[in-house]
Amino acid sequence: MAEKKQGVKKQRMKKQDIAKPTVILKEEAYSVIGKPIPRVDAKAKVTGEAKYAADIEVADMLWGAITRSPHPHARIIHIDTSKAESLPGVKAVITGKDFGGFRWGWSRETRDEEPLATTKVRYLYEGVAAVAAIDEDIAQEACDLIEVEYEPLPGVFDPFEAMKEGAPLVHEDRKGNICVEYHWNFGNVEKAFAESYLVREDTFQTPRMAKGYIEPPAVLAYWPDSTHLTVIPAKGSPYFPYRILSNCFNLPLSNVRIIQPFIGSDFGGTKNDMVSCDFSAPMLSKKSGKPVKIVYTQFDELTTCLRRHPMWVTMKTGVTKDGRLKAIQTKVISDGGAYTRMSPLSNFLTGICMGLPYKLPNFKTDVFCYFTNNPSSAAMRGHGIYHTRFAGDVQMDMIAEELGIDPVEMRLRNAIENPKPGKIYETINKLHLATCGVEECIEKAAQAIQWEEKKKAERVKGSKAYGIGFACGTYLSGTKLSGHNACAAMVRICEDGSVNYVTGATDVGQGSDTVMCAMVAEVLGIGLEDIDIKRVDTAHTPVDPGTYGSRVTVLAGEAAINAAKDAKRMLLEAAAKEFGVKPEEMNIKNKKAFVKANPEMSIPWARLVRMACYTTPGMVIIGRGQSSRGISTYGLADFTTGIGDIGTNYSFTAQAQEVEVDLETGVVKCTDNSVIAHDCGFPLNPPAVDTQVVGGAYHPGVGAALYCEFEMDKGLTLNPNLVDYKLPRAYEAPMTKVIHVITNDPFGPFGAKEASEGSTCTAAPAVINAIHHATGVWIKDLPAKPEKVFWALKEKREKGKK
Amino acid sequence: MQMEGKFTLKAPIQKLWDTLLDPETLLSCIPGAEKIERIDEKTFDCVVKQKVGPISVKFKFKSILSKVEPPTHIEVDGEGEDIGKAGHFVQKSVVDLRQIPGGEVEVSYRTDATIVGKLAMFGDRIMRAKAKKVEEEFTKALQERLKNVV
Amino acid sequence: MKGEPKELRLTVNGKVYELKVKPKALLNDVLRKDLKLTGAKRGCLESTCGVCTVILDGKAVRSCSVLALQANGHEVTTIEGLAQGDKLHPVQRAFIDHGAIECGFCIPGRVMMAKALLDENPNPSREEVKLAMQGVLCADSGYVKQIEAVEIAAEKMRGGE
Amino acid sequence: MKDFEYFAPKTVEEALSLLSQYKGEAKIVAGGQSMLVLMRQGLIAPEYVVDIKGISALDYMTYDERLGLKIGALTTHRAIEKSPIIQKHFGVLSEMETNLATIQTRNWGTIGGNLCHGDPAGDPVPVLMTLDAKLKLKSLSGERMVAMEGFSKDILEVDLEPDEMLIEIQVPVPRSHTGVAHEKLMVMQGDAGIVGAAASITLKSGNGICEDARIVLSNAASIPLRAKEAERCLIGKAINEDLLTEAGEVASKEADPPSDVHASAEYRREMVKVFVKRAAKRALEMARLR
Repeated sequence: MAEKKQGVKKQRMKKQDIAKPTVILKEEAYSVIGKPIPRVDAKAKVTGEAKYAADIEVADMLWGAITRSPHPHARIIHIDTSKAESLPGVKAVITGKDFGGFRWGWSRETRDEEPLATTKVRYLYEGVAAVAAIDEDIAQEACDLIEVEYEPLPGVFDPFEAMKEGAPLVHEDRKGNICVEYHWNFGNVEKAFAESYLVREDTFQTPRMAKGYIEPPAVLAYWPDSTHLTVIPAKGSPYFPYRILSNCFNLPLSNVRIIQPFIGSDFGGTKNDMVSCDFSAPMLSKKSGKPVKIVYTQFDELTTCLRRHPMWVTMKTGVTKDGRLKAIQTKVISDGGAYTRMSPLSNFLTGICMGLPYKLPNFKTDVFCYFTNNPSSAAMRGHGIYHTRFAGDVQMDMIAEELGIDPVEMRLRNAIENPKPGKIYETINKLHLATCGVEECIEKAAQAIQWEEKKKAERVKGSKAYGIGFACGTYLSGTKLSGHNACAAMVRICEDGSVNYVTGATDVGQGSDTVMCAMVAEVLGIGLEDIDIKRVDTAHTPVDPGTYGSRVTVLAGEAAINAAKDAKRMLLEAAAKEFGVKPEEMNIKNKKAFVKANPEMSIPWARLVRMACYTTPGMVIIGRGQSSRGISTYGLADFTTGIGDIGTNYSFTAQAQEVEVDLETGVVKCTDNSVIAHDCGFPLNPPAVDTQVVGGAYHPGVGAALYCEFEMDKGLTLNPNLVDYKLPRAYEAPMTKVIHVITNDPFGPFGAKEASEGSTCTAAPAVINAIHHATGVWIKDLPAKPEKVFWALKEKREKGKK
Repeated sequence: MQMEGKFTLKAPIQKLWDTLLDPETLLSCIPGAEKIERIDEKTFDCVVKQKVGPISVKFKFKSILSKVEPPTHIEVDGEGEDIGKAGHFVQKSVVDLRQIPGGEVEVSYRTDATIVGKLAMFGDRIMRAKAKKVEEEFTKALQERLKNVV
Repeated sequence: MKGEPKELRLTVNGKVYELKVKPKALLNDVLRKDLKLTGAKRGCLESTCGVCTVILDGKAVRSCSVLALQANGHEVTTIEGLAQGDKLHPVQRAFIDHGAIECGFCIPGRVMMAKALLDENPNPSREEVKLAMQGVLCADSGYVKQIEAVEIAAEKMRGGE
Repeated sequence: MKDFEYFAPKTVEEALSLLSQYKGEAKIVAGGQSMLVLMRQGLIAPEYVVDIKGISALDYMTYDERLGLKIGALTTHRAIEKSPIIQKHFGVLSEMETNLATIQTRNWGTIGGNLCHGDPAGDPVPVLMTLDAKLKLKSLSGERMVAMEGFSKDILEVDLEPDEMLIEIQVPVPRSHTGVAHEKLMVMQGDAGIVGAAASITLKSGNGICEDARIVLSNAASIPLRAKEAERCLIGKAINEDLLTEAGEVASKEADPPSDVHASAEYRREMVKVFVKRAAKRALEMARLR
C-alpha cells in the first residue's frame, strides 16, 4: 500500500518536473543576460574595498592559534595547558574536552570527527588544543607551551596498507579501515565483454592534490551576548557552519549568525566544510569573552586541510570492431584520509556519471574508500567524476589506437546525441538529459584546433616533440541531494524603484551574484544597475545549501527568477488596475510597464513602483521564490544502487590541447594551441563563463596533469609550501580559446546549465593523450612530472633498440 | 626519510658489537652528539646538536633498544624534540652485523627518520641533504673508531 | 632593548604616517593592522603567492617579505591609492571591463604588479607581461583575461589615459 | 616571529662595529628575501638584527676595461638584470637574473644577500664562478679577498666570519673569444633549477681549439660544484657534439646530487649530462662569435 503511494507520488513529481520546464525566450529577446555583464563586485575587488575574512577586525579582538599533533597516529594520554595559560597576554586556552564530546560529519552516520582531538589523533598536525592571546606571536608561543603526552601508534598511509589483514585501525569501530564502498551493476558486463571485439584493462592513478585557492582559511567569531553567536568565516557555504555550529554550541539556528565576507575561492572541501579554526574561534571567544580571529598559514592549509582523494582506477572496457562502447567495469580504490568527511559523496560520484558523455549499455563498478592516517580527503572541482573521466578518456585513446580509429572519430561514434526538444535521454542508471551538446562540442573543438592537419604534422623538432590530445567531459549541475537542498530568494522592491536581491547563495568568485542580479533584472524588465545584492547573512537571508555541486546558478537561479516573477506579478496587478486590463495582458520592459496589445498604454518603472507602494491599498512588495529541483524525488539518486539523477541537468565539454615535450628532460608544456568547447546550456554571462572554464577548471586541470601533487612520507607532507608544491602560474598558462555550445536546457534558468566544472575533468586526459601523440608513451598516473616522463621516454627508447 | 648503507671491517664480531653498543662510541661518532647516557638496559638518554647554516637545533630524545640479538642484530627506536620547539623527531634504525669470509664483518644499517614541525616547513630539500651529510659523517667516524677495535 | 618599538615614518598613498612599530613587524602587518589598509592581502607569508604586493619607491615588492622598518622614510603605494577619486586607474578599468576578475583575492597584488610593470615599460611584450604576472598566483582566473587586461591597459595608457 | 633588537646602520663602518660588538648573536639582513622567511617560520631567532639594506654606499655597479666589473653587495637582482653595462659585457648575468625567482624578489633581494645565504640551488654562485669572480669581505680587523669558488662551505654555509660582511663582487674583464652561458631545468619559469649548469668556454684565436673551460653546477651537490673533470675533457681540444656529450657524462659522474621532492638523485645525474651540454654548447657558439 505504502509502496503504491510512493509510486503515485513519484508519478506526480515526474509530471511536474518534466511538464514545467523554465520558459525560454529567444536569445535576442533578452535585454540583460547573454551579453557581457560587468561583475557587480568588480569595483570593490579592484579597489581593495572588498573585505575577506582575514581583513575584518573588531574592537578588543584576540588572535587564536592551534596546537597540533606531531604524530600521524597516537593516543592522547594527557594535555597540560598550565604553562600556556600563565604566559602573559594569553586570554583563553581550550582543548577538545571543552566541546563536551561533540562530533560532526557529512551525515548522521558519519559523525566521526571532533573539533579538536580528545582521545586520539589520526593524522599529522591534527589540532589538539587552541589558544587566544593579544597577538599572533604570543598565541603561537603559547601553543608551543602546551604539553601533550602521546602514545604513538603504528599508522597506515595508503589504502593498500589499510586494506591488509590486521592493519592498524584508524577508527577502532571501522573494521578493515573501510570508509565507504559501493557495488553497482547495470546490464550484463560479463556477457558484453564476451561479445566485444576488443577488451582492454588499465589502471590509472590520480594524485593527492591541494585545492589551490590562495586565501587560507580564516575566521572571526564573537558572542554579542551569551546566547547569540556571530561568525565571519572564509566559507563558500555559510549554511554549513550555520547548522554545524548550532549543534556544536547547542544554540537554536535562530541564534547563529554567519556573516559572509568576500571569499578567495573555494573549489570544494575545506571552504564549505569545517576545520578546527572554525570551531576553536567561537569556543575561545566564548571562554575569553572577546572576539577571536584565527587565520591559517599556508603551511596549516597545505598540511591539514582537505585534499582531493588519491584514487587508483582500474578500468576494463569492451568495444565493438568499429569502436563502440559495449561495457565498462571499474574498480576504484581511494584514500579517504583520517575522517569520513565527504568521502561517501566523492566516491559515489566516481560511478554515477559513467553513462556520460558516451552511450554505455553495460556498466559495473566496485568502489572502496579506505581510512588512512593522512589528512582527510574531500570534494574538489570535478568532484569524483574527474578520476574516472581521466581513466575513461585516456583509455579511449588507447583503444582507438589499437583499433586504428581516429580519437575524435571514436568519440563521435560514442557521443550521446542531443535529444529532440521535449524528448529525454536516459542513461543505463537513469540519469535524465533534456540536452546534450557533446557532439557539437567535439566537432567544434576538433575544427578549431585543425585536428586533421595537426595530427598529420611533423612531431619532432630538434629535442622537442609536439602532439595534440583530445578529451571529453561532463558534469552535473544543480546537485540533487535529499534533505537540505531546497533554496529560496527574495526580491524587495524599494519605493524609489531600486531593488534588493536577497539570497542565501554565495559567490566565491564564480560570478553567481552577477548572473542572479542579471536574471532578476531580466525578469523585472529593468537594468542591472537598479539591483543591489546583499551578501549572505544567515540572520536575514533565506537558507541555501551552499556553493558546491555546481548548484548555485541552476537552483538559486531558479529561485531568483521565481522571486522576480512574484514581485513582477504584484506590480502588474497594480498597473493592470490603472489601465483597466488583466495583469497577464501587461508586461515590463526597459523600465516601462505596458499593455502588450497597446504599448502606448504604459507607465515608467519609478512611477509604477511608487503607485503600487502608495496608492490604496499600498503594498510592501517582496517577491518570494523557491527552487525545489534540488530535492525533487524524481530520479533522486539512490546511493546504494547508483540509480537516479544526481543533477538537475548536465554540462558537456570537449577539449583539444597541444603539448610540447622536451625529449631530453621530460618537461611537458601546454602550448597556446588549446581549445575548449563547452555546453553550459546557455551562457548567461559569456565572459564569466570563459573565465570559469579557463581559470576555474581548465587551468587547475593543467596543474593536475603536469604539476600538482602532495609528496608524502608516512603521513608527513614533504612539500608544504607553494615553492615545493607547484601551482601553475601565468607563464605556464596557455592562452586557451573557449567556444560556447548553446543547447538551452529546459531545466535550467534561461536554459543554463553548470559552467566549467566539467572542464576540470577534460584537461588531464587531453594533456596525457597529447603527450602520447607526441612521444608514444602513456603516463597513467598523474601528474606527468618531468622525471616520470623522462624515465618513460628512456624505457621506450631502450625497448626500441631491442 | 630513509637512509641505508653498509661497510665492512676487519675485526672480531663480538668486539665490534660491544663497541657499537658503548655510549662512548656513539657519543664520539654521532655528529653533534652532546650527551648519550645509558639510563637502563634498553634506554639511552641523548642530546644531539645539529646545524644547517644559520639554523641550529638541539634534539633531546630517548633511544630505546627495541630489539637486541647479540652479536648480529639491533633495532633502535628514537623519539624526541628540539628544545627550541623547532621540530619533533622520530627515528627507527636497524643495524645488522654479518661475519663474512676473511675475518671481516659486514655492518649494514637502515634508518627511517621523520622530522615534523617548523623544520618541516622547509620542505624536505634542505633536511634530506643535511641528513645525508650526517649519515656520511657518522658511518665514517664509526668505521674509524671500529678500526681501532682490533 | 629587544622588541622595543621604533619610530617609523612612512608615506603611504601620498599620506605621511608617523608611528612606532616593533622591529619584527612586516610591512604587510603595518599596512593591514596599523593603517587598516587591507587591500594588500595576507596570503602565504612565505614570499611565494604575491597577493601582498605593493609598490615601494616605484618597485613592486611583497609586503610580507619586507620589514616595515626597512621602508622607513620611503614611499609606498597600495591598491587603495591607485584610483583618483572615482577615476579608476587604467589597469583597474581594464580588469573590470575585460572580465579578468573572479574571486578577486589576488587582484590587488596583481594590479599593483601590472602598474609597476607599465610604469617601467609602457609597451611590454606578451612575454614581459607573463613574466610580471608570474609573481602573483591566481587560483581561478587561468590568467588569460588578466594578461589580456594588462595589454589593454598598456594600450590605453600609451593613448594618454 | 620572535622579537629582536634592530639596528639600521647607514655606513659600512657602523655595520661592522655592530657585528663585532654582537659577534655571533647578530644576523645581517639585507633584502631579507631568504632570511625573513626563516625568521617568520621560527627557524632562526636572532637576538640582534643588523639591517644593512639602507647602506646606499654598497649599491653600485662599475665597469672598467682593465679592472673589470665591480658590483656593490647591496645591488638588487633587478638592477643587475636591467643594467646596460651588465647586458653589454656580461649578458649571462642579466639572463640568469631574469630567471631568478620573481620580479618582486629581484626588486628587493640583493646579490650579496643571495651569495651569503649559500643555497646550493642558487643560480648566481655558479655563474659568478664561471666568470672567475672574487669577493671583497670586510671586518673591523681588515679586508680580505676570496674567490667565489670556495666561498660556499656547506648547505647554507659560506666562508664569512660572524663579524665580517660582503662588500663587493669583482668580475674580471672577459677574455676574448670567450662565451659564457647558464642553463637550468625549470618546471616553472623562475624556479630554482632542479639542476643548473653554467659554462664558460675560451677559444684560441684562429684555430678554435678550446683554451679554457669552466663548468659549474647548481643543485648537484651540497655546494655549487665545479666540474673540473668535465672541463678537462674540453680543454685543448676542438670541441664537437660528441665531446660536449662526453663532458656532460663526465660531469654527471663528478656530481653528488641530492634526492628530494622535485627529483631523484638518479634523474639529476641524467639532467647534469643534458644541461652541461646545453650550457657548454651555447657558450661555445658565443665564444665563436667573439
